[in-house]
Amino acid sequence: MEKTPILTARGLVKRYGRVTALDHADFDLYPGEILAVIGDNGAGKSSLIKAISGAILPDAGEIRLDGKPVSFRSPMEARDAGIETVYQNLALSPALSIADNMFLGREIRRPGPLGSVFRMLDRPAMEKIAREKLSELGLMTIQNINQAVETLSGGQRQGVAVARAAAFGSKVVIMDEPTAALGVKESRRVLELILEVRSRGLPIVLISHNMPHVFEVADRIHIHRLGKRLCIINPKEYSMSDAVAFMTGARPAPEEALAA
Amino acid sequence: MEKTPILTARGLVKRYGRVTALDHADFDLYPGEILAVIGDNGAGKSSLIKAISGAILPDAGEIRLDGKPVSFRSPMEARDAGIETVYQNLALSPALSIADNMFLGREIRRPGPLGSVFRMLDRPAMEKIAREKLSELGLMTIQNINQAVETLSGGQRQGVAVARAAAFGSKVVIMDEPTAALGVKESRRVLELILEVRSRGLPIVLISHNMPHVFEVADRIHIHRLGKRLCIINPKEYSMSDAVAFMTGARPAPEEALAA
Amino acid sequence: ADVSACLITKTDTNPFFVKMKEGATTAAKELGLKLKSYAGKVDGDNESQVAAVETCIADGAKGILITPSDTKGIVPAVKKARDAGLLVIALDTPLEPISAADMTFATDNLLAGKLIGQWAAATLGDKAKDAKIAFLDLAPSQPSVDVLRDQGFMMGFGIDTKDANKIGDESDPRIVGHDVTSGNEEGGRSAMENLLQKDPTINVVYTINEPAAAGAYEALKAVGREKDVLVVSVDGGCPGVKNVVGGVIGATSQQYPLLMASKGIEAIKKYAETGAKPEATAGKNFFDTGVTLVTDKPAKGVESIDTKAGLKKCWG
Amino acid sequence: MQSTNAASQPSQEFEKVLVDSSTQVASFEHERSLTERFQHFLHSSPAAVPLIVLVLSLIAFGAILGGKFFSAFTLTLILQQVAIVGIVGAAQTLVILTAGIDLSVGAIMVLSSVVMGQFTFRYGLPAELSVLCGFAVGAACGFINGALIAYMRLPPFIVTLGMWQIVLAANFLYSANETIRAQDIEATAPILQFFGNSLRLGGAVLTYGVIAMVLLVAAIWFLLNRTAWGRHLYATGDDPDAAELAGVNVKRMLLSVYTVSGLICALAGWALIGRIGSVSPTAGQFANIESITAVVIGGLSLFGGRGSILGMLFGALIVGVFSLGLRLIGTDPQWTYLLIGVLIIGAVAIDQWIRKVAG
Amino acid sequence: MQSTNAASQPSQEFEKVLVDSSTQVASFEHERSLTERFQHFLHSSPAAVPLIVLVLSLIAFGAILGGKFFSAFTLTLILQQVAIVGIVGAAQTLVILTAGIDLSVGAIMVLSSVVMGQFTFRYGLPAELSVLCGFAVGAACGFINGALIAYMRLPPFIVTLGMWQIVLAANFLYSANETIRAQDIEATAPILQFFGNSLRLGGAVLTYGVIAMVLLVAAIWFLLNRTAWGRHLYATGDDPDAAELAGVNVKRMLLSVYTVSGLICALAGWALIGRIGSVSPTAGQFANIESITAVVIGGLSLFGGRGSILGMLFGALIVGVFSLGLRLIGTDPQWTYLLIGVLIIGAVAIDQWIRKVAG
Ligand SMILES: Nc1ncnc2c1ncn2[C@@H]1O[C@H](COP(=O)(O)OP(=O)(O)OP(=O)(O)O)[C@@H](O)[C@H]1O
Ligand SMILES: Nc1ncnc2c1ncn2[C@@H]1O[C@H](COP(=O)(O)OP(=O)(O)OP(=O)(O)O)[C@@H](O)[C@H]1O
Ligand SMILES: OC[C@H]1O[C@](O)(CO)[C@@H](O)[C@@H]1O
Ligand SMILES: [Mg+2]
Ligand SMILES: [Mg+2]
Repeated sequence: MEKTPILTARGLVKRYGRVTALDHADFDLYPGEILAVIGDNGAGKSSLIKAISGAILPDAGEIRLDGKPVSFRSPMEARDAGIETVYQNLALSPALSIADNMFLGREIRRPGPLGSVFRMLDRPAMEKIAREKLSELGLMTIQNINQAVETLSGGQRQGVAVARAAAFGSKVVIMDEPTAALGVKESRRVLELILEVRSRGLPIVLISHNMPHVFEVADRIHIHRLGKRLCIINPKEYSMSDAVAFMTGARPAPEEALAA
Repeated sequence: MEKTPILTARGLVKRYGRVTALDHADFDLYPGEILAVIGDNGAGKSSLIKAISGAILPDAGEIRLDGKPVSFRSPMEARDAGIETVYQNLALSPALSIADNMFLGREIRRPGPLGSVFRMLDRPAMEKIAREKLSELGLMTIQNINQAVETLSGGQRQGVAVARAAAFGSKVVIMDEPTAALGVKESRRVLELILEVRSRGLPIVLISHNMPHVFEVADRIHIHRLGKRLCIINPKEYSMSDAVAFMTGARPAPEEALAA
Repeated sequence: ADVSACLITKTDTNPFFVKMKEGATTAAKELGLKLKSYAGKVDGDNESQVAAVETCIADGAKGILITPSDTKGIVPAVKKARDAGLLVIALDTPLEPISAADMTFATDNLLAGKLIGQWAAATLGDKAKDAKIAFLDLAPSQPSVDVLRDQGFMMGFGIDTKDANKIGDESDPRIVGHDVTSGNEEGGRSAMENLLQKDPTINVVYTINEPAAAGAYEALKAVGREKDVLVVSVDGGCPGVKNVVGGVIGATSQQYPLLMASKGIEAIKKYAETGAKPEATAGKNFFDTGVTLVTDKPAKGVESIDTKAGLKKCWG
Repeated sequence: MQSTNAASQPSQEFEKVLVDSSTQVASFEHERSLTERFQHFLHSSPAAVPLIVLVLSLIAFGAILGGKFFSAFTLTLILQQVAIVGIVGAAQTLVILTAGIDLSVGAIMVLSSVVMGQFTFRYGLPAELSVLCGFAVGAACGFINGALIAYMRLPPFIVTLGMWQIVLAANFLYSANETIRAQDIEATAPILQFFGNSLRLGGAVLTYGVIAMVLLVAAIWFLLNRTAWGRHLYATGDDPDAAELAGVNVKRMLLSVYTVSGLICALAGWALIGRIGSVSPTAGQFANIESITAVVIGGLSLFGGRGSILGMLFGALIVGVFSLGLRLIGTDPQWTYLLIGVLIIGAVAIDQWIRKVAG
Repeated sequence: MQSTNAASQPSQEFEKVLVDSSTQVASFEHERSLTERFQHFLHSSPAAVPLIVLVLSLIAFGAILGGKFFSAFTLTLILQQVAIVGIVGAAQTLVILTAGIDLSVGAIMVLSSVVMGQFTFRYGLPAELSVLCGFAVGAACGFINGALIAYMRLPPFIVTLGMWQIVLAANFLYSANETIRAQDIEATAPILQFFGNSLRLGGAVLTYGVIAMVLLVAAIWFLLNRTAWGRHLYATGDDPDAAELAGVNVKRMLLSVYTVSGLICALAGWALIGRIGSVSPTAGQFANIESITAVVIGGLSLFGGRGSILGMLFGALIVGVFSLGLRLIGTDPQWTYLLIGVLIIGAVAIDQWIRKVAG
């Protein structure tokens, strides 16, 4: 943990009408780690990662990527900076194909004037890469890369979203409750995907309510409470009961974790 | 288990275009029990309870309530027969108040001609009962019964939906993944509510992907696989690993459970 | 006190009514009247005209000049105005019944139709007996101008009109068909195309007004028939007369909207001062503002002026 | 909710600590500015904005035009001019509250009035019976709309677009484009002009049509806010799937709303005869647009489930005040249309602004 | 996906059995009937239904009318009559694919044509420059629509309803309702009538307007299906929130779509001059309804994201075939309207039927 963080946030504030979703929240992510973010419903976890990934514009606060202040005005900008996100609601376009979805917003154009003048897409190239990426991540149960996403099962969709993030994330991959609606088997697959991504050296932010999963894969756990980061704990030093107690306010957070 | 079941289904079939969601599925619920229904994503669990609760019309099959064949053409009819359901997507009307939502479809009218001729609602009566029902179930963190449901947190909404089902269900209460999107604390509250309802003598059907919870509260476990009931197991006789193995097809279901 | 008057036209988009408004404005200025103008949204929009009449009553106007869109439908509103002591004069298009207004200042629309009918028959000569005629009318509700001009044309041409109050009940085989145009270019073109499909040998085209004629001409041109078809119309607006010069229209019955407007304004002033109402032209039940056939190919037995004279008297 | 006495022994160790968990919730009010409080007030009373705009425009035109505008006669004239739109707007309101739209209101209105007239004059039926037939025709058209939308799940925009064309064409074909003259109606079947009668109180002229509009809006307000039908209607518009699962018979609801809409349009058709005196198949061409405009300016959401019928009434009156006021000033009518266009966009822009902060 | 080599040691006992779990999926095809296979074909080719209807109606009218209908001349006449609607329909298609609607297309078209004419004749600008100005005005109107919809998040229906009224009124106010004569245009500024020129091949008459329509539809087809812009447009219409999060700049997308729609309307305005010869501020009153009708009959979903621009073209042609065919048979024009109404409802009903089983 003596490395410098790759992504940090300080004092993020976000208000929705009368609700304060983020109340001076801080955040740190280190290279190559899996950082779990846990907290009660409505604690502001999704708001936090939306602010980091450009999906919402915080009212105040600062975000730094590789030490440089950044201010993303759209998810596009965050993506261009190497931050890929799997949102709680997936963010796939149901009527488009798997390949189209994977390349949405980063399409490959034909070489030569067909591409530069007529801006024509290079379909074969995109399909080829999409197929490679999916099989790299072991998602080969999907036969037809041109199938519309709406024809896939929930688990398969989740797989496509995760594969997209894993394939294109060059700095950070963020996943917001990727297993919430999934069954035992499907959840397991997503966990394996997460480990797979980390093994390729990418740091991951994982939001989850599933304590056993969090404690299984996380290197550090960020506990969010009432709109701000309460503390950071090491899953090897604290038990699940500790984490839940801190997160729900049943017990105060330990001093040393607060300082983390 | 020598009692006669209160609710049974035999040979239910439901097709969606090219997908067969229910493939001759059977189902039995006994008085006073908590029956858990588990299965992979897409196994047909939601379709099963939708068929039972009148939300979809099965293509084939028979449903009996208290031994008499029934055929619900709408959730209303099932409700009138005493079956209350908490759907996976909650089924609350965001812009209506908590009281309005609780009484949707079973409004109380004013006594006398104001009610019978002008069909005027008895607001005070409905509010009074709603408040009673919520506090009976320990949901008193909600201050204002006239608050619009859209202003509640996810956990609170879940609470309202469960309270509605518990308050009005006279025969059966069905809950489809009531804790999927909930945090540790909120999930716990819902589980307590479920036990509370059973303690009042009502049988409950609980669909969940959370094995520890299922094994904690269920009296019997219905394992659904590939559109039909695979087997029924007693959580005291089988382990979670067994259940998961059967449900995912990792191991064949035991003979005696099949016959159940 | 100020005397104020209202002008309510069918639309404020047909150049005919645009000119009428200009004429009324000038006359009102000269005579020291205050004038407010209203119009329907489209030809046939009765409700806007009703609302306008009511506004004039509320506004304390002394009189109303109106070109009714729905000649029967507007009558009760007009009655309200007259009951409130306003002088109501119909311009251009008579009410049904015509007596519902205090007076009508209009072209003799039946005569306007007759003139172009006679001219067309005379120009064709012997060929008139096997002519193929297209009628481009105004609106499905058959307002009075529409009926008068259409049936007038038939009378002039020598077609049995059957019921002269009704378009479309005739059985003369020379009639290819009727279609409606809303009195504008687009309607004229589509109607002409449709009738040409029914019978591509059409050689006479009657049109309700000059915008419709201009549209019809485009359709004829598109099929290369513009040279060998006789197009007749009503209006005599400057663009229309120029179209006669250019051979687009063979002959047109010229009307005088500026006269209608100025006479109307004068009548309101007089009524405000003396309470006297205007008189009808001798022998008619309305005040005839005159109609003249304009053509460069005069036909025997039909009185006409040439386009040079026509251009001097044209409006717009 | 406290831990209950029921047998609750969490099997997972980490859940045991929950008994001590805090009950604080993650939403805390921050200081609210005056603007925000105002926005919140406007948000919680959906008819307030159009009412304010209405009052302001009355004041503005009164200041410009003086007594000519602020007379009982002129103010009641506005009501008369708005009556038909107000009645049709009530039908449109119901439909829009279900997240639908009814483009056939104008056509149904006209066809109903033509049926009332033609049945009396062509077939010699007693006028009272013809009026009933007109209502039946209106209800039937609405019923067909409703059936297609509710049971065949076709989009309302398309169904009513098609119905509009069909009904209008049927109207022209059936009526042979004939207008029935006011004098004839007065002589033979005065009941057709019933809504043209009026109460006079000093300079004020309240036609029965105006009274009908006010009573209709009041009745619908009651239905929407004080009966189960109204609650179900809002729920249907809000989220039809949720409403269905929660026990609302959404299909029957939609069917009833479109049928009632057809009935109200027939009422409008009858009132229309009273207003223009005659029965004209070409009348009512703008009733669609005008009713939708009233609804939109009245602050109702086209997405359904939100807004008040009073808003619609105020919206219609705003348009009426502007139209008459500008006419009295003598502006070119096109300026009125332009201004109404601006009003429409302005109304939703304000609405959006209110929602933004009021949450 | 197989269990990977990454450090995956489930902490929960029961997850360890998953390695052996079956990979069968819970959806099994049942025997598919012929109807279902046909439905599936129709479902996967969205322009097929309107194409079939078009061909059937051509055959039907050909059988009834014979050579009078089946001549090169008549068939190309249909194209001419449909050209303007087809061009405006292309604009409408783009907007509807984003789940919007553009009620201002007709007004923008007319204003653009008036600007092209008036700038030439009133201010004496070279006609080429006036045409450019016309395009600029069209694009500006579209841009304002787009800005209000994308950045202020106002509903498209309302924004374009307001814009319609504003633009139309501005058009009348600006043009002073003057029509510019065809002959004057021919003499001074023939380029304004450019699209009225035609290629003749035997009896067939292809105006440049027709050719423009066909090329425009082809170009947009290419844009929609072969470029990122097109994919983003579909994604935006499908689910704007998802598209935004997935990296589509939805706001810029909407802005560009409405601006392009305005540009296309200006092209339609130019083509309109070619068609009616003159510049008339009253033209194009039905362009809204007609373009929406073409889109709907063409099988595009009003909810956005689904359908093909070819469908719109077939939809427009179907209406053209029916209109002319029925006129040739000699039916009252009202019957045409009635039939088109039935077609509209029929089109979506078929669409619904296809979706029902094809899934
Ligand atoms: N778009 C929005 N509009 C209004 N309020 C919002 C919006 N998004 C979030 N909120 C509110 O902000 C607070 C924090 O929400 P957020 O979604 O960040 O919580 P979370 O920690 O992700 O919860 P969960 O575990 O349920 O996903 C909540 O009270 C929520 O209601
Ligand atoms: N309305 C629908 N239209 C088409 N297919 C449907 C529909 N509802 C369900 N299905 C399909 O039917 C199958 C069974 O779905 P169902 O929702 O019953 O599964 P489930 O067991 O509840 O899954 P989960 O655990 O993910 O909720 C799935 O393949 C699903 O895609
Ligand atoms: O639209 C019909 C109207 O058109 C005119 O001929 C003017 O062009 C009027 O005399 C007539 O009332
Ligand atoms: Mg969240
Ligand atoms: Mg389910």
